[in-house]
Amino acid sequence: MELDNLYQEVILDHYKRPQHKKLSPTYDAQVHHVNPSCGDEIDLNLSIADGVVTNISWDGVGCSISQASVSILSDLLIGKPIAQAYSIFDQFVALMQSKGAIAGDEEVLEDAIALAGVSKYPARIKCALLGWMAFKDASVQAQAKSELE
Amino acid sequence: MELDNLYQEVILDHYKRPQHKKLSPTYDAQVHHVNPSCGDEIDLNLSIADGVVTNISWDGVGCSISQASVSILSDLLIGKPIAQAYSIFDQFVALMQSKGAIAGDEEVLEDAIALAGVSKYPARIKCALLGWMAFKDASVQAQAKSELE
Amino acid sequence: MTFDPLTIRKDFPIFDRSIRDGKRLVYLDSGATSQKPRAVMQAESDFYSQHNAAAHRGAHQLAEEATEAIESARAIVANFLGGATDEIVFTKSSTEALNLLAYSIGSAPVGNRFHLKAGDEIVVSEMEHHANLIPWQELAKRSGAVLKWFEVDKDGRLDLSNISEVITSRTKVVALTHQSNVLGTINPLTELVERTHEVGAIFILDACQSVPHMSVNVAELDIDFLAFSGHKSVGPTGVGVLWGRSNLLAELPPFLFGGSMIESVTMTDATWAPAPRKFEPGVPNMAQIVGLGAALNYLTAIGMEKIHEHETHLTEYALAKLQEIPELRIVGPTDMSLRGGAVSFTVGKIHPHDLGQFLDNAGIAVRTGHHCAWPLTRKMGVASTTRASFYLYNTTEDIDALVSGIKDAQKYFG
Amino acid sequence: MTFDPLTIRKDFPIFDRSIRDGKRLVYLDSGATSQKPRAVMQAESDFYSQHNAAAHRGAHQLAEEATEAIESARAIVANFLGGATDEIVFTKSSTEALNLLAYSIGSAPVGNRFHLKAGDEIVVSEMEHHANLIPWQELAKRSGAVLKWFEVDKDGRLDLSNISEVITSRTKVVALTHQSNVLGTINPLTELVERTHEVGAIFILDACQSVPHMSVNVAELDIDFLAFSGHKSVGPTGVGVLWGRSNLLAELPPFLFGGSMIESVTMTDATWAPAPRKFEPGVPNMAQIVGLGAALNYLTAIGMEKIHEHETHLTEYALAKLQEIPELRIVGPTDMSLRGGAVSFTVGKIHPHDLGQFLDNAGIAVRTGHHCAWPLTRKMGVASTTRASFYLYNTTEDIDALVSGIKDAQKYFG
Ligand SMILES: Cc1ncc(COP(=O)(O)O)c(C=O)c1O
Ligand SMILES: Cc1ncc(COP(=O)(O)O)c(C=O)c1O
Repeated sequence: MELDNLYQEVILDHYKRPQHKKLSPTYDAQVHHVNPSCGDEIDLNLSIADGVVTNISWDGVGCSISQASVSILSDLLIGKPIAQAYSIFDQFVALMQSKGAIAGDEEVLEDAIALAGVSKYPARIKCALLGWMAFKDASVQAQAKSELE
Repeated sequence: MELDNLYQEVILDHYKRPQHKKLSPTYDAQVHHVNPSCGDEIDLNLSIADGVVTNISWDGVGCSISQASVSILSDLLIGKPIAQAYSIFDQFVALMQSKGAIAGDEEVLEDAIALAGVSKYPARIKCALLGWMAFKDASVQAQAKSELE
Repeated sequence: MTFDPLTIRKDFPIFDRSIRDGKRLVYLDSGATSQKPRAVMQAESDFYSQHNAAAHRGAHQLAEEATEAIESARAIVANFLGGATDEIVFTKSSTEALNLLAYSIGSAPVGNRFHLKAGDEIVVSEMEHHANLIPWQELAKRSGAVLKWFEVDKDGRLDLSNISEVITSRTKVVALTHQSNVLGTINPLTELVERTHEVGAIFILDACQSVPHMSVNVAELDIDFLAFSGHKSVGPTGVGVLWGRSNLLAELPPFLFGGSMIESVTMTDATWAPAPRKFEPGVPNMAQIVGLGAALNYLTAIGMEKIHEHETHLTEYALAKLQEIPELRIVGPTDMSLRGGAVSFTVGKIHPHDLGQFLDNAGIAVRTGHHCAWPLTRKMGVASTTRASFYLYNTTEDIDALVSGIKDAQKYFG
Repeated sequence: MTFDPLTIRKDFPIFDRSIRDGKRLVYLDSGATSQKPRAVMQAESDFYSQHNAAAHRGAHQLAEEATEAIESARAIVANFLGGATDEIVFTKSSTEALNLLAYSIGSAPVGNRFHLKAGDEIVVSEMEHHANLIPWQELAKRSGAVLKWFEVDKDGRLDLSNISEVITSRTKVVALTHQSNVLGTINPLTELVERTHEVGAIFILDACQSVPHMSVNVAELDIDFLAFSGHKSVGPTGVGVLWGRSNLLAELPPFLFGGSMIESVTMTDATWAPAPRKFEPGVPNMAQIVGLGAALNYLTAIGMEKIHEHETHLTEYALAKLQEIPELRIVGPTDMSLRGGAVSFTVGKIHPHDLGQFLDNAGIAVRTGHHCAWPLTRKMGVASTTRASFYLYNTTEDIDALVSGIKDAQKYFG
């Protein structure tokens, strides 16, 4: 079924068993993002230490795409230096906006490559990006905070 | 030429030699009416005595139809009892709004019958009615005033 | 003439196309926008290719014909609603019509019957579409008026038990939807309108979801203003209607300013033409107005009673079939009294977005989300719902397709 | 490709019809509204019959396609003007676009860069169309700001000799027309824009009469906002464009409130989506937006430079021929520098209405009256004028027909 391109096994797995879906009590930045067209919401806590993403945790309501995407993101970015996380972020966003024109680098994106099919469904791109935008926002805040300290 | 139905001899005559086009110094009511779509304007002075239209005089700028129409109106209504003037008014308005469906009663409308062709040109009906609406307005004011006295 | 949705469907060219590689289009999203019959497209292109010119401006034949075309459409709309021709104001949408009212009321000076002062009250309900909520929120903020609202009960009905505390002697405006675009609830207007008039306020009806689907007569309803959109009534996009009682339109200040709405203009001042012209500055959305006339003529020829009957039948069928599905919860009334053809629901833990996507893959178009009535979905205890909405071209087969689509989705995401 | 108006005319179905019993249509009223090529009608009906659904709402295929259709049109418009896609706001008309600016500026709170306080100044000119005059009059009245204006000299040019007294440190907004719809005058913008920015004000361009006729680039002009209408640009009725610098659109408060322009909504409050969405509540005028995209593509394929050249040629020809007619007085510039294709005139004592009617009888469509610029006609010392306005489908034969029509009218009414 064509739809299987969108709902890859990996996505449904993450959706049914989301990773890091429990807000940690400590964090360097906490953000709340909303998708106004559907009402989906996410809270995301981020910790950064010595330029490395040390923890991501989240909670929220949303469709399988948005839930799986943030679950995959958490798995993927925890432990990465922030610069590398940004580079992954950029590649993921480019993949989403590609309308299916690029395949994405599995070496870099790992499980997130499973979201490639989303790029052919314009209305769902925002779902896949919800958690990523929250992460980006949180990382900016966390870094600004650490500079102040 | 089809246009001759609109611009009857009588109309062009009244346009070139307008009757009563000089505001009388005395009057029972004075009104100023405007056609906002073209900017045409008319001032009209009206005198009524013992229920009879004793004088109509006017000044203004406008197209041949509006100028001829008020000139014809003045000729026609001066000397008429106000009730008869209203009946002529009603017949004239009906003729204008008839889209050419009725011919009008020449016994009643006299020269004003020449304006029958206007009813086929919707954009010009307001031109033909400008002076008539001014008259109606003035007559209401004049009667209100005489009741007060 | 018997009513046959399959024959009707032939008038709508979009049903000749297929969805997602060859699937039949099952269009259950008419609550968002309706499809258009050939007659409407034809009326628009006839206007452009035969009569196009700036209406109400210029004395040439095309301008005369363009004027005649939009003014006959105005008469058609007036007739359709049971109002007078001069009471019909064309806008771009009902959103604009409702904003027009809020802005114009907000600019009414002291002495004008619409003037609002701090402490005056504006009444809406929890089931309003954002278009009939936010303009009033903003007006309240600008004027110092207080926004009050009727609550919605768990069945999706307005709670009118406290009507005399909600609508009080301080109430100036009551603005309510006729039919909820989410729940399908049709609001009982008689008591509401009576109470509104009793306290000297005006009653504004958001008829977006009723005018396309049933016979609505402004005189019988005894309301003061009404708004609806062309695009939900088999008409073109880009045209809406504001109907208002003529004495009220006469007193209401204008909203948009520009050409053709004036009586006289100097560099510092302007005076206004009588309504409806006062509210229609600029070259009008002429082709859309003409298309709306054709749309309402199309609906009238079929018969609003028959359309309503058909939708009632579909809704009854849908409610029965849907409720047989395990875990499916209807959000809105499940009985048919005062109930229109918009049916919202949730299906277990399947997110509406996923369900909608799955149905789309089967050729079935539904809407998902908060349906521009966010406070309502929140109140109903859901983040979002899936909505199926019906119109004259839908059939029970469409609903069967929906039902089996939902069951397949349950397997897929289960 | 060589430019041939007769070939172009074949794209416009209306020229196949005749006027007043068999006469050829000589359409000289494009300043009021332009005719539409087949490609525009086709784009609209293709949208309705293939892709119609509520854009930006719902995840089904039709909704995706509808979204794609209007967003590509947005990119076409952005490209046409030299702006960014997110800087294009679709409205129903330029009248709405200009009113949007006046209302949104008027609602800017203290601290917002658009905030107006009593004593601030708004600058227009005597040659403004009512749509770019009355909204500012009203804003001045609401806010206590002072309305000032540039005067027009006897040749129909803006008098800029006192520019530094008109635009001062108190000026917040300068709103001017690019080309006068009555006089044909094109205003020299460089100095005006520089002075406006020097004092920290914003510059708004009413480009209704320029965008359809010549290449207009917002970046080169260095302006802040621009408005134009689709229907004057061979596009559909019911669609207009507001372009604004993205940083300004971001700060400007919204105007119409409703669905799809929000970020979050509760019963008492709402927050806004980013521009352009913030300014586009409700189901958009989708078919008209798509049609406008097709219209601008049509113009671009022909080439705006070529269109402008052609009109310049026609205007030069018309000015020469018209001035040979005894008693004919051109109202507006008679030289070709900074001069567009709208030519107003009076003919002795013949009232424009009569002249227009006479010409109409010969199949020639012109406009008569004050052309929604009443203060200007008054200033030029006339009650009304007759206006001929040219576009890509006009020829020198059209002008010859006009000239001989005027001469015949002189005999008829003489
Ligand atoms: C210079 C100018 N500004 C504004 C307008 C208003 O345009 P619209 O009627 O399309 O809103 C016009 C056209 O009538 C115009 O010529
Ligand atoms: C109840 C209700 N009110 C208002 C609107 C707004 O209509 P439009 O988007 O056509 O302006 C809608 C449709 O979305 C609606 O369903």
